[in-house]
Amino acid sequence: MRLRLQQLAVSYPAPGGTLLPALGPITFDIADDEFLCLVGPSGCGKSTLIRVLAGLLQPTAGSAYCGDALIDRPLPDIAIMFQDANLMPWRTVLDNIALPLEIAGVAESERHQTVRELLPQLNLDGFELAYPAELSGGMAQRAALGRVILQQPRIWLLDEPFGALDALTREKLSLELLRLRQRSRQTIVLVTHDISEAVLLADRIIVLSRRPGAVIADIAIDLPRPRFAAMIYQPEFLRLTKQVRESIESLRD
Amino acid sequence: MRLRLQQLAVSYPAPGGTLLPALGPITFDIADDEFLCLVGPSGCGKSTLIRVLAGLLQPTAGSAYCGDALIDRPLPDIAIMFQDANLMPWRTVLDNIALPLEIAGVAESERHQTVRELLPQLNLDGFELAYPAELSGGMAQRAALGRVILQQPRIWLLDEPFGALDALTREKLSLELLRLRQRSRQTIVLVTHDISEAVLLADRIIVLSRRPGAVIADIAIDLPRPRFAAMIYQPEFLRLTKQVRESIESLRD
Amino acid sequence: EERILLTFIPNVQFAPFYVGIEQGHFADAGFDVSLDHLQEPEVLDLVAVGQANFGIVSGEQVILARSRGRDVIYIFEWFQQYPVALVHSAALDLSDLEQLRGLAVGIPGRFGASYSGLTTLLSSAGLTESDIEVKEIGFNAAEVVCLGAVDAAMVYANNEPLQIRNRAAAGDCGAITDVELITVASQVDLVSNGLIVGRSLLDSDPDSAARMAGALKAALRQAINNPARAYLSSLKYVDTLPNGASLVAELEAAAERQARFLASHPDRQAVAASRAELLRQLSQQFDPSLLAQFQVLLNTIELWDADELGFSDLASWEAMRDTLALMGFLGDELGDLADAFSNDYVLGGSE
Amino acid sequence: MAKNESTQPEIARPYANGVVWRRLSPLATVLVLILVWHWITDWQLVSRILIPPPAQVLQSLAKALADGTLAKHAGTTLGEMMLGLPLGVSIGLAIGYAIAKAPLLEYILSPIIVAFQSTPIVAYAPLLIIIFGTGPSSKVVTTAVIVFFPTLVNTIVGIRGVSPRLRDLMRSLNASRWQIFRKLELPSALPVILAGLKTSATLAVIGAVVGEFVGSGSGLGVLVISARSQYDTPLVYVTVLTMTAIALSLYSLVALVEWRVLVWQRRST
Amino acid sequence: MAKNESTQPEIARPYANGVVWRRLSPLATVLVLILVWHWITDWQLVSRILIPPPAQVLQSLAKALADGTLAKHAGTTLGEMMLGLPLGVSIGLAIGYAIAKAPLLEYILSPIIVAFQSTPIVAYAPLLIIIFGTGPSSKVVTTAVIVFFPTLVNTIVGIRGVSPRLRDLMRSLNASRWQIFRKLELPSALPVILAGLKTSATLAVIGAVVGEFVGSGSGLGVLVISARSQYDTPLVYVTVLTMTAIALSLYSLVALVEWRVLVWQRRST
Ligand SMILES: Nc1ncnc2c1ncn2[C@@H]1O[C@H](COP(=O)(O)OP(=O)(O)OP(=O)(O)O)[C@@H](O)[C@H]1O
Ligand SMILES: Nc1ncnc2c1ncn2[C@@H]1O[C@H](COP(=O)(O)OP(=O)(O)OP(=O)(O)O)[C@@H](O)[C@H]1O
Ligand SMILES: [Mg+2]
Ligand SMILES: [Mg+2]
Repeated sequence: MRLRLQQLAVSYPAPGGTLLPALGPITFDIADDEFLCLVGPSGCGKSTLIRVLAGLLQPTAGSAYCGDALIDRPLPDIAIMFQDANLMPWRTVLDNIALPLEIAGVAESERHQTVRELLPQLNLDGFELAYPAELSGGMAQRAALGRVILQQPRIWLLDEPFGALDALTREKLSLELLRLRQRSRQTIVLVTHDISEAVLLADRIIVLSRRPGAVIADIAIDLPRPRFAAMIYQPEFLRLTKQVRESIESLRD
Repeated sequence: MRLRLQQLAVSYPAPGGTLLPALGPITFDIADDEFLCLVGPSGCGKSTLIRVLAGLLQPTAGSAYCGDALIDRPLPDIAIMFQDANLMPWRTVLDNIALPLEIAGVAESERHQTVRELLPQLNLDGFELAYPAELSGGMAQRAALGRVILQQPRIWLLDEPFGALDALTREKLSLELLRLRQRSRQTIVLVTHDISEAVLLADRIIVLSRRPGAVIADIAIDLPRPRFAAMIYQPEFLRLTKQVRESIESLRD
Repeated sequence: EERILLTFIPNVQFAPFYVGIEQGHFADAGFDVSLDHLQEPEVLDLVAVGQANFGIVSGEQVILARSRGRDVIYIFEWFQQYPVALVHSAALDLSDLEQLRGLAVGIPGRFGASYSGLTTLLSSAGLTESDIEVKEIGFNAAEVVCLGAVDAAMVYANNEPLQIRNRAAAGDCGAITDVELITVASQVDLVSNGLIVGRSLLDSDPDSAARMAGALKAALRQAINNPARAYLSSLKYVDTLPNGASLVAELEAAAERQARFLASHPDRQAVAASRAELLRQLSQQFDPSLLAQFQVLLNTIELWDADELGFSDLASWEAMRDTLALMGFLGDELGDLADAFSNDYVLGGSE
Repeated sequence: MAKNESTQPEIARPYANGVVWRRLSPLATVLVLILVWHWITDWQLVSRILIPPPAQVLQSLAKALADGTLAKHAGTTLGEMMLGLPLGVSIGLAIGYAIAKAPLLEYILSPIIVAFQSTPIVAYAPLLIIIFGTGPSSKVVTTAVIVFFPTLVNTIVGIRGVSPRLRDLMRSLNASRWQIFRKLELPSALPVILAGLKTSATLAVIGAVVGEFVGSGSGLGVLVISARSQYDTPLVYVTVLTMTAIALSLYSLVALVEWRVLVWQRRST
Repeated sequence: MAKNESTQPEIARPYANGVVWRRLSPLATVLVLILVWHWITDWQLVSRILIPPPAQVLQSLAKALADGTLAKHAGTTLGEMMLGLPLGVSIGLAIGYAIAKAPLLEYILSPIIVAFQSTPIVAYAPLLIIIFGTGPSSKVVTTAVIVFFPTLVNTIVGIRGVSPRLRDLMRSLNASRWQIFRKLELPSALPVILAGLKTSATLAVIGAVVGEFVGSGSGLGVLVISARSQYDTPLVYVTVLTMTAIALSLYSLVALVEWRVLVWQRRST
């Protein structure tokens, strides 16, 4: 399903009764099954954009569509992974990850089974009964990733899903993501600060300007698929990386 | 002041009455004025180590010393920046950053003055009256960094201080850190997942194994100082980066 | 089922009602009576609005409530003597009420029978409230008097003095070894507790009022005449009454004896003497604490007993009205006092 | 509506616009209540003996105001509350804080604390009068006793809910105990403590009045009993409405503090 | 000590070890209290008129148990409470939840709610009896009224404190209102709501007893007045201790639920 952003803009009320323009106006489409990476300076409105697409935030101007449907509330096909892990502190890892299944009405034994099968891929086996406060930063993030994976959405909104992870785990999980996507094609919007990661994963990278974020570069990544880690040494990869880096560096003040 | 870790180990109580070995036993020294980077897989005990050094966590075995003093409670010379921003939700950005000064008894006008001078370097000007819930992920992290800077500690413990920041901001702030350190020499222990960043900043990089974290590589970074961003293209830099990456990749399972 | 609203809580002082139920006086008059206990103002209001047909309140409540638009009529005087008294240490000389001047006197609060009683006592001695030190001590007179926090206190003549006396005798009442009473009734005849009905009942079913007055009269006389039986009848209703097996057995025997004695139609004095004799006998066998409630019953009987039960006279109503006026409690609609009560219904019953 | 509210980014707006309305709405409620009351008495749904018409109560109010009765009695009760409320609340805060820090204390103290809370005053009235006399001090005690408990339990929960991460932060800053309390624990626990205060504040009136029932020469408790015993129902209503007004003022005061202090919570919802 | 506790990583330990001790400590307190009480009466520090010796109270207890008096009256009061407590608590939960969702409601309802909380029962006793009669139902009402408020205010604060981020999560999962309540709002607000319940549970006894004071034939309230009027101080003590025991049981019940439900909070401190 295509996502369309039309003259979309968000402002937040700021102290003193003024408005803080946080994003846009911004207009672009995300094609069906596209893997889009969003990069841009901290505070430029990336999370804001993700929240609008998730139907959690009403834009101040313009609108976003999923297919033909106006996104004015969370749509069932769309799943979001928040920038912070956003786990429920009173639930164990197991029950946190199983939450989407629980809400969908899946029986307890079945959802526990499903989660337990997922845990090794997340390197979380052995921690199903731990509470979020007992996890390391990266472990919490991996649990949150597990929660999205279980939703099996058509459209994934991932806000810095690998931010707290070391290079190895990051690589493992992003390749896992590609693998998942290969089995059944999905639309993915991923926010990241890691340019190589963006190039390795994306079909297309959109670079946002400083707040309020506007599109300053829209770069198609035409590397062949399937992708693998060793690609980062290929000249084409390096060229694309450089192109993205340059458009970001143009923002240097 | 030298930090010494002697056969230091930490276990956490785990569900079911068992113990979860999280770190060590680990033994090494951190020289006075050294810039040490800690890298290692997610969940290997990096944050745990930082918390022990901060005097917030009693090790289960062994001990840590700062100079000759056993670290059994927070020492005044040591400041910690947590992995999550850890801001007080009821305080504005201004008052969150000013907290260390407030606790030290600095008068309100003076501490506000000090914070306001710091805000531009953090790219947070204009947000002094915002509450943490109104900040983006990266902005919150920058506020937390500001809070440590104001403490002017002899020993800095930084747990992924730039994790949520884009490449540009990251670069700016890490160079700012180097500059600060050049004016008055300080000991810095920094946890990061970014190998280039570690090589660019550190005098020495310690690579930890999977949980429970043990030292698997201890690499001196003898690049000349002052360092600058362009160094990343120098062959010596690339060699060191590769060395660190290889020792991490040896952990691949 | 006919509700009679009583005040306070189940207590041996309501023995005539228990007797009336247990010995069929109410049933004979065609009533299946149930008892409810409420605060006095509630009893009066519920009768006034017709939620219940019968209630027991004190006469002053009738005057006060009528002065504020409640049309209730008092048809049977239950207590012939105003039950309130001033209690004080026997060591204190109060032979002349004038000597109250300057003393600290405890009352529950500036409301109710105790306050009316105090006002009457003071005015009969030519004093006013400002001549003494009034202390509002709630219903804690026994403790407060024993511990010397007041010099005297207004109490119910049938209960507290007995309790204080028993304690004093046991050496449990501070410096006080004995107490004396000055009853309000000894100074002025004030109208006391009695049966009230609403105006609408008198209009619609005057006969039932008469039957109820008659039944109560019979039950009351029975309670007066045979206190042992009355106490036994109360046991079912008042579960805090001492009910040891030997006490109950003794009272059963006494009740039988009294019934035979009554068959000879003794006069009031003879019956009173038989009560005193019974108490004397029991006192030799039982601990005072076991007998206290029986003694309360006997004390109360003294307040009930008269040649003719149930009648109140206009003078006692007028005396009460004057007291209330003195207290500044009267509302604005005070009509003819003669409308407040009626003795007509007592005549309907038989003894 | 509710959905709209939470999806709109302009979160602070409804508060800003609604302030006037919100401030007036309790008055509107009171007006509606008075109207309903008027109709009930006008149509004689309930006997006027039990519920007097508003006009009559107003008249009674005017009289009680004019002759100073109301002021005198309300003054007494207010005076008792103004000592008892802070007393009970501070003890509740102090013990609650101690219990939050040392959970064993809760177990040790619970029998005593619950006994205080669950014993009706009649039962210890004689003790109260003998120890504190018939003056205001016994009412200060009854107020403090009734007010103590809600503050206590909410303080415990509030302080226990303080983020352990922020505790670590304060410790790493070498903050003193007092600073930890003042700058972390208090602001963090405040929403919950204020909820306890709301309960305490409204119970304070009952505490003083019930204390007066035991034995007192003046106060709203005395006035209500005296009016009741004189069958002066309008005056009973005047007295009760005065109590409610006092309780409502205290409640509103706490609500105002809550509103001011919790800007951040409103802004971030 | 406190410092040690929070710096040690073995956080769960003290709880595990301390359980037995903790469970026993209220008993220890009761024992100490009885000893102190014994000494007070033994050394005649306070007149026996006011405080009877424990032995005498025990005797009175034995008698009241043997002849069934205590069981009967306690049964009545318990019955009233067991209806009034859940009734008041559920209304408090429901209205509290509604207010948390629509803050305007708090302003609209506050006069009514506070009036309920601050009006002494004597004032509305006649209405209460006219509407509910003199049977147990009027005491169910007084219990419900007194129990309602603490649950209400704590529910409001608890629900308002729910993380807006987690709300977003639940909405993005297309959770139903009921699921949001059941899986997010309730567990998140539970610590605060349970604190409200602690207050409510211990007030429930007072609510029933005070209702009995208005007019009743049986119940602990009647028993305590009856004992008072017969100057049977030991029986007064027996009755009051029974009330305290009931309140303490309810309090402990809530505390137990709290303890079970808040494992996560203990583990992460
Ligand atoms: N709830 C809010 N209320 C007010 N302002 C907000 C709110 N959320 C975000 N903002 C502001 O909007 C701007 C964009 O925030 P956003 O979180 O979208 O940035 P971002 O691109 O995700 O940044 P980062 O990379 O640091 O996470 C920031 O200036 C932030 O202060
Ligand atoms: N409070 C706690 N209670 C129990 N276990 C804990 C606690 N904190 C951390 N752990 C466990 O200790 C191990 C190390 O955690 P730590 O946070 O030190 O990892 P880390 O190296 O910082 O990882 P990351 O890079 O993901 O932040 C993890 O397995 C974690 O589950
Ligand atoms: Mg973001
Ligand atoms: Mg960590």
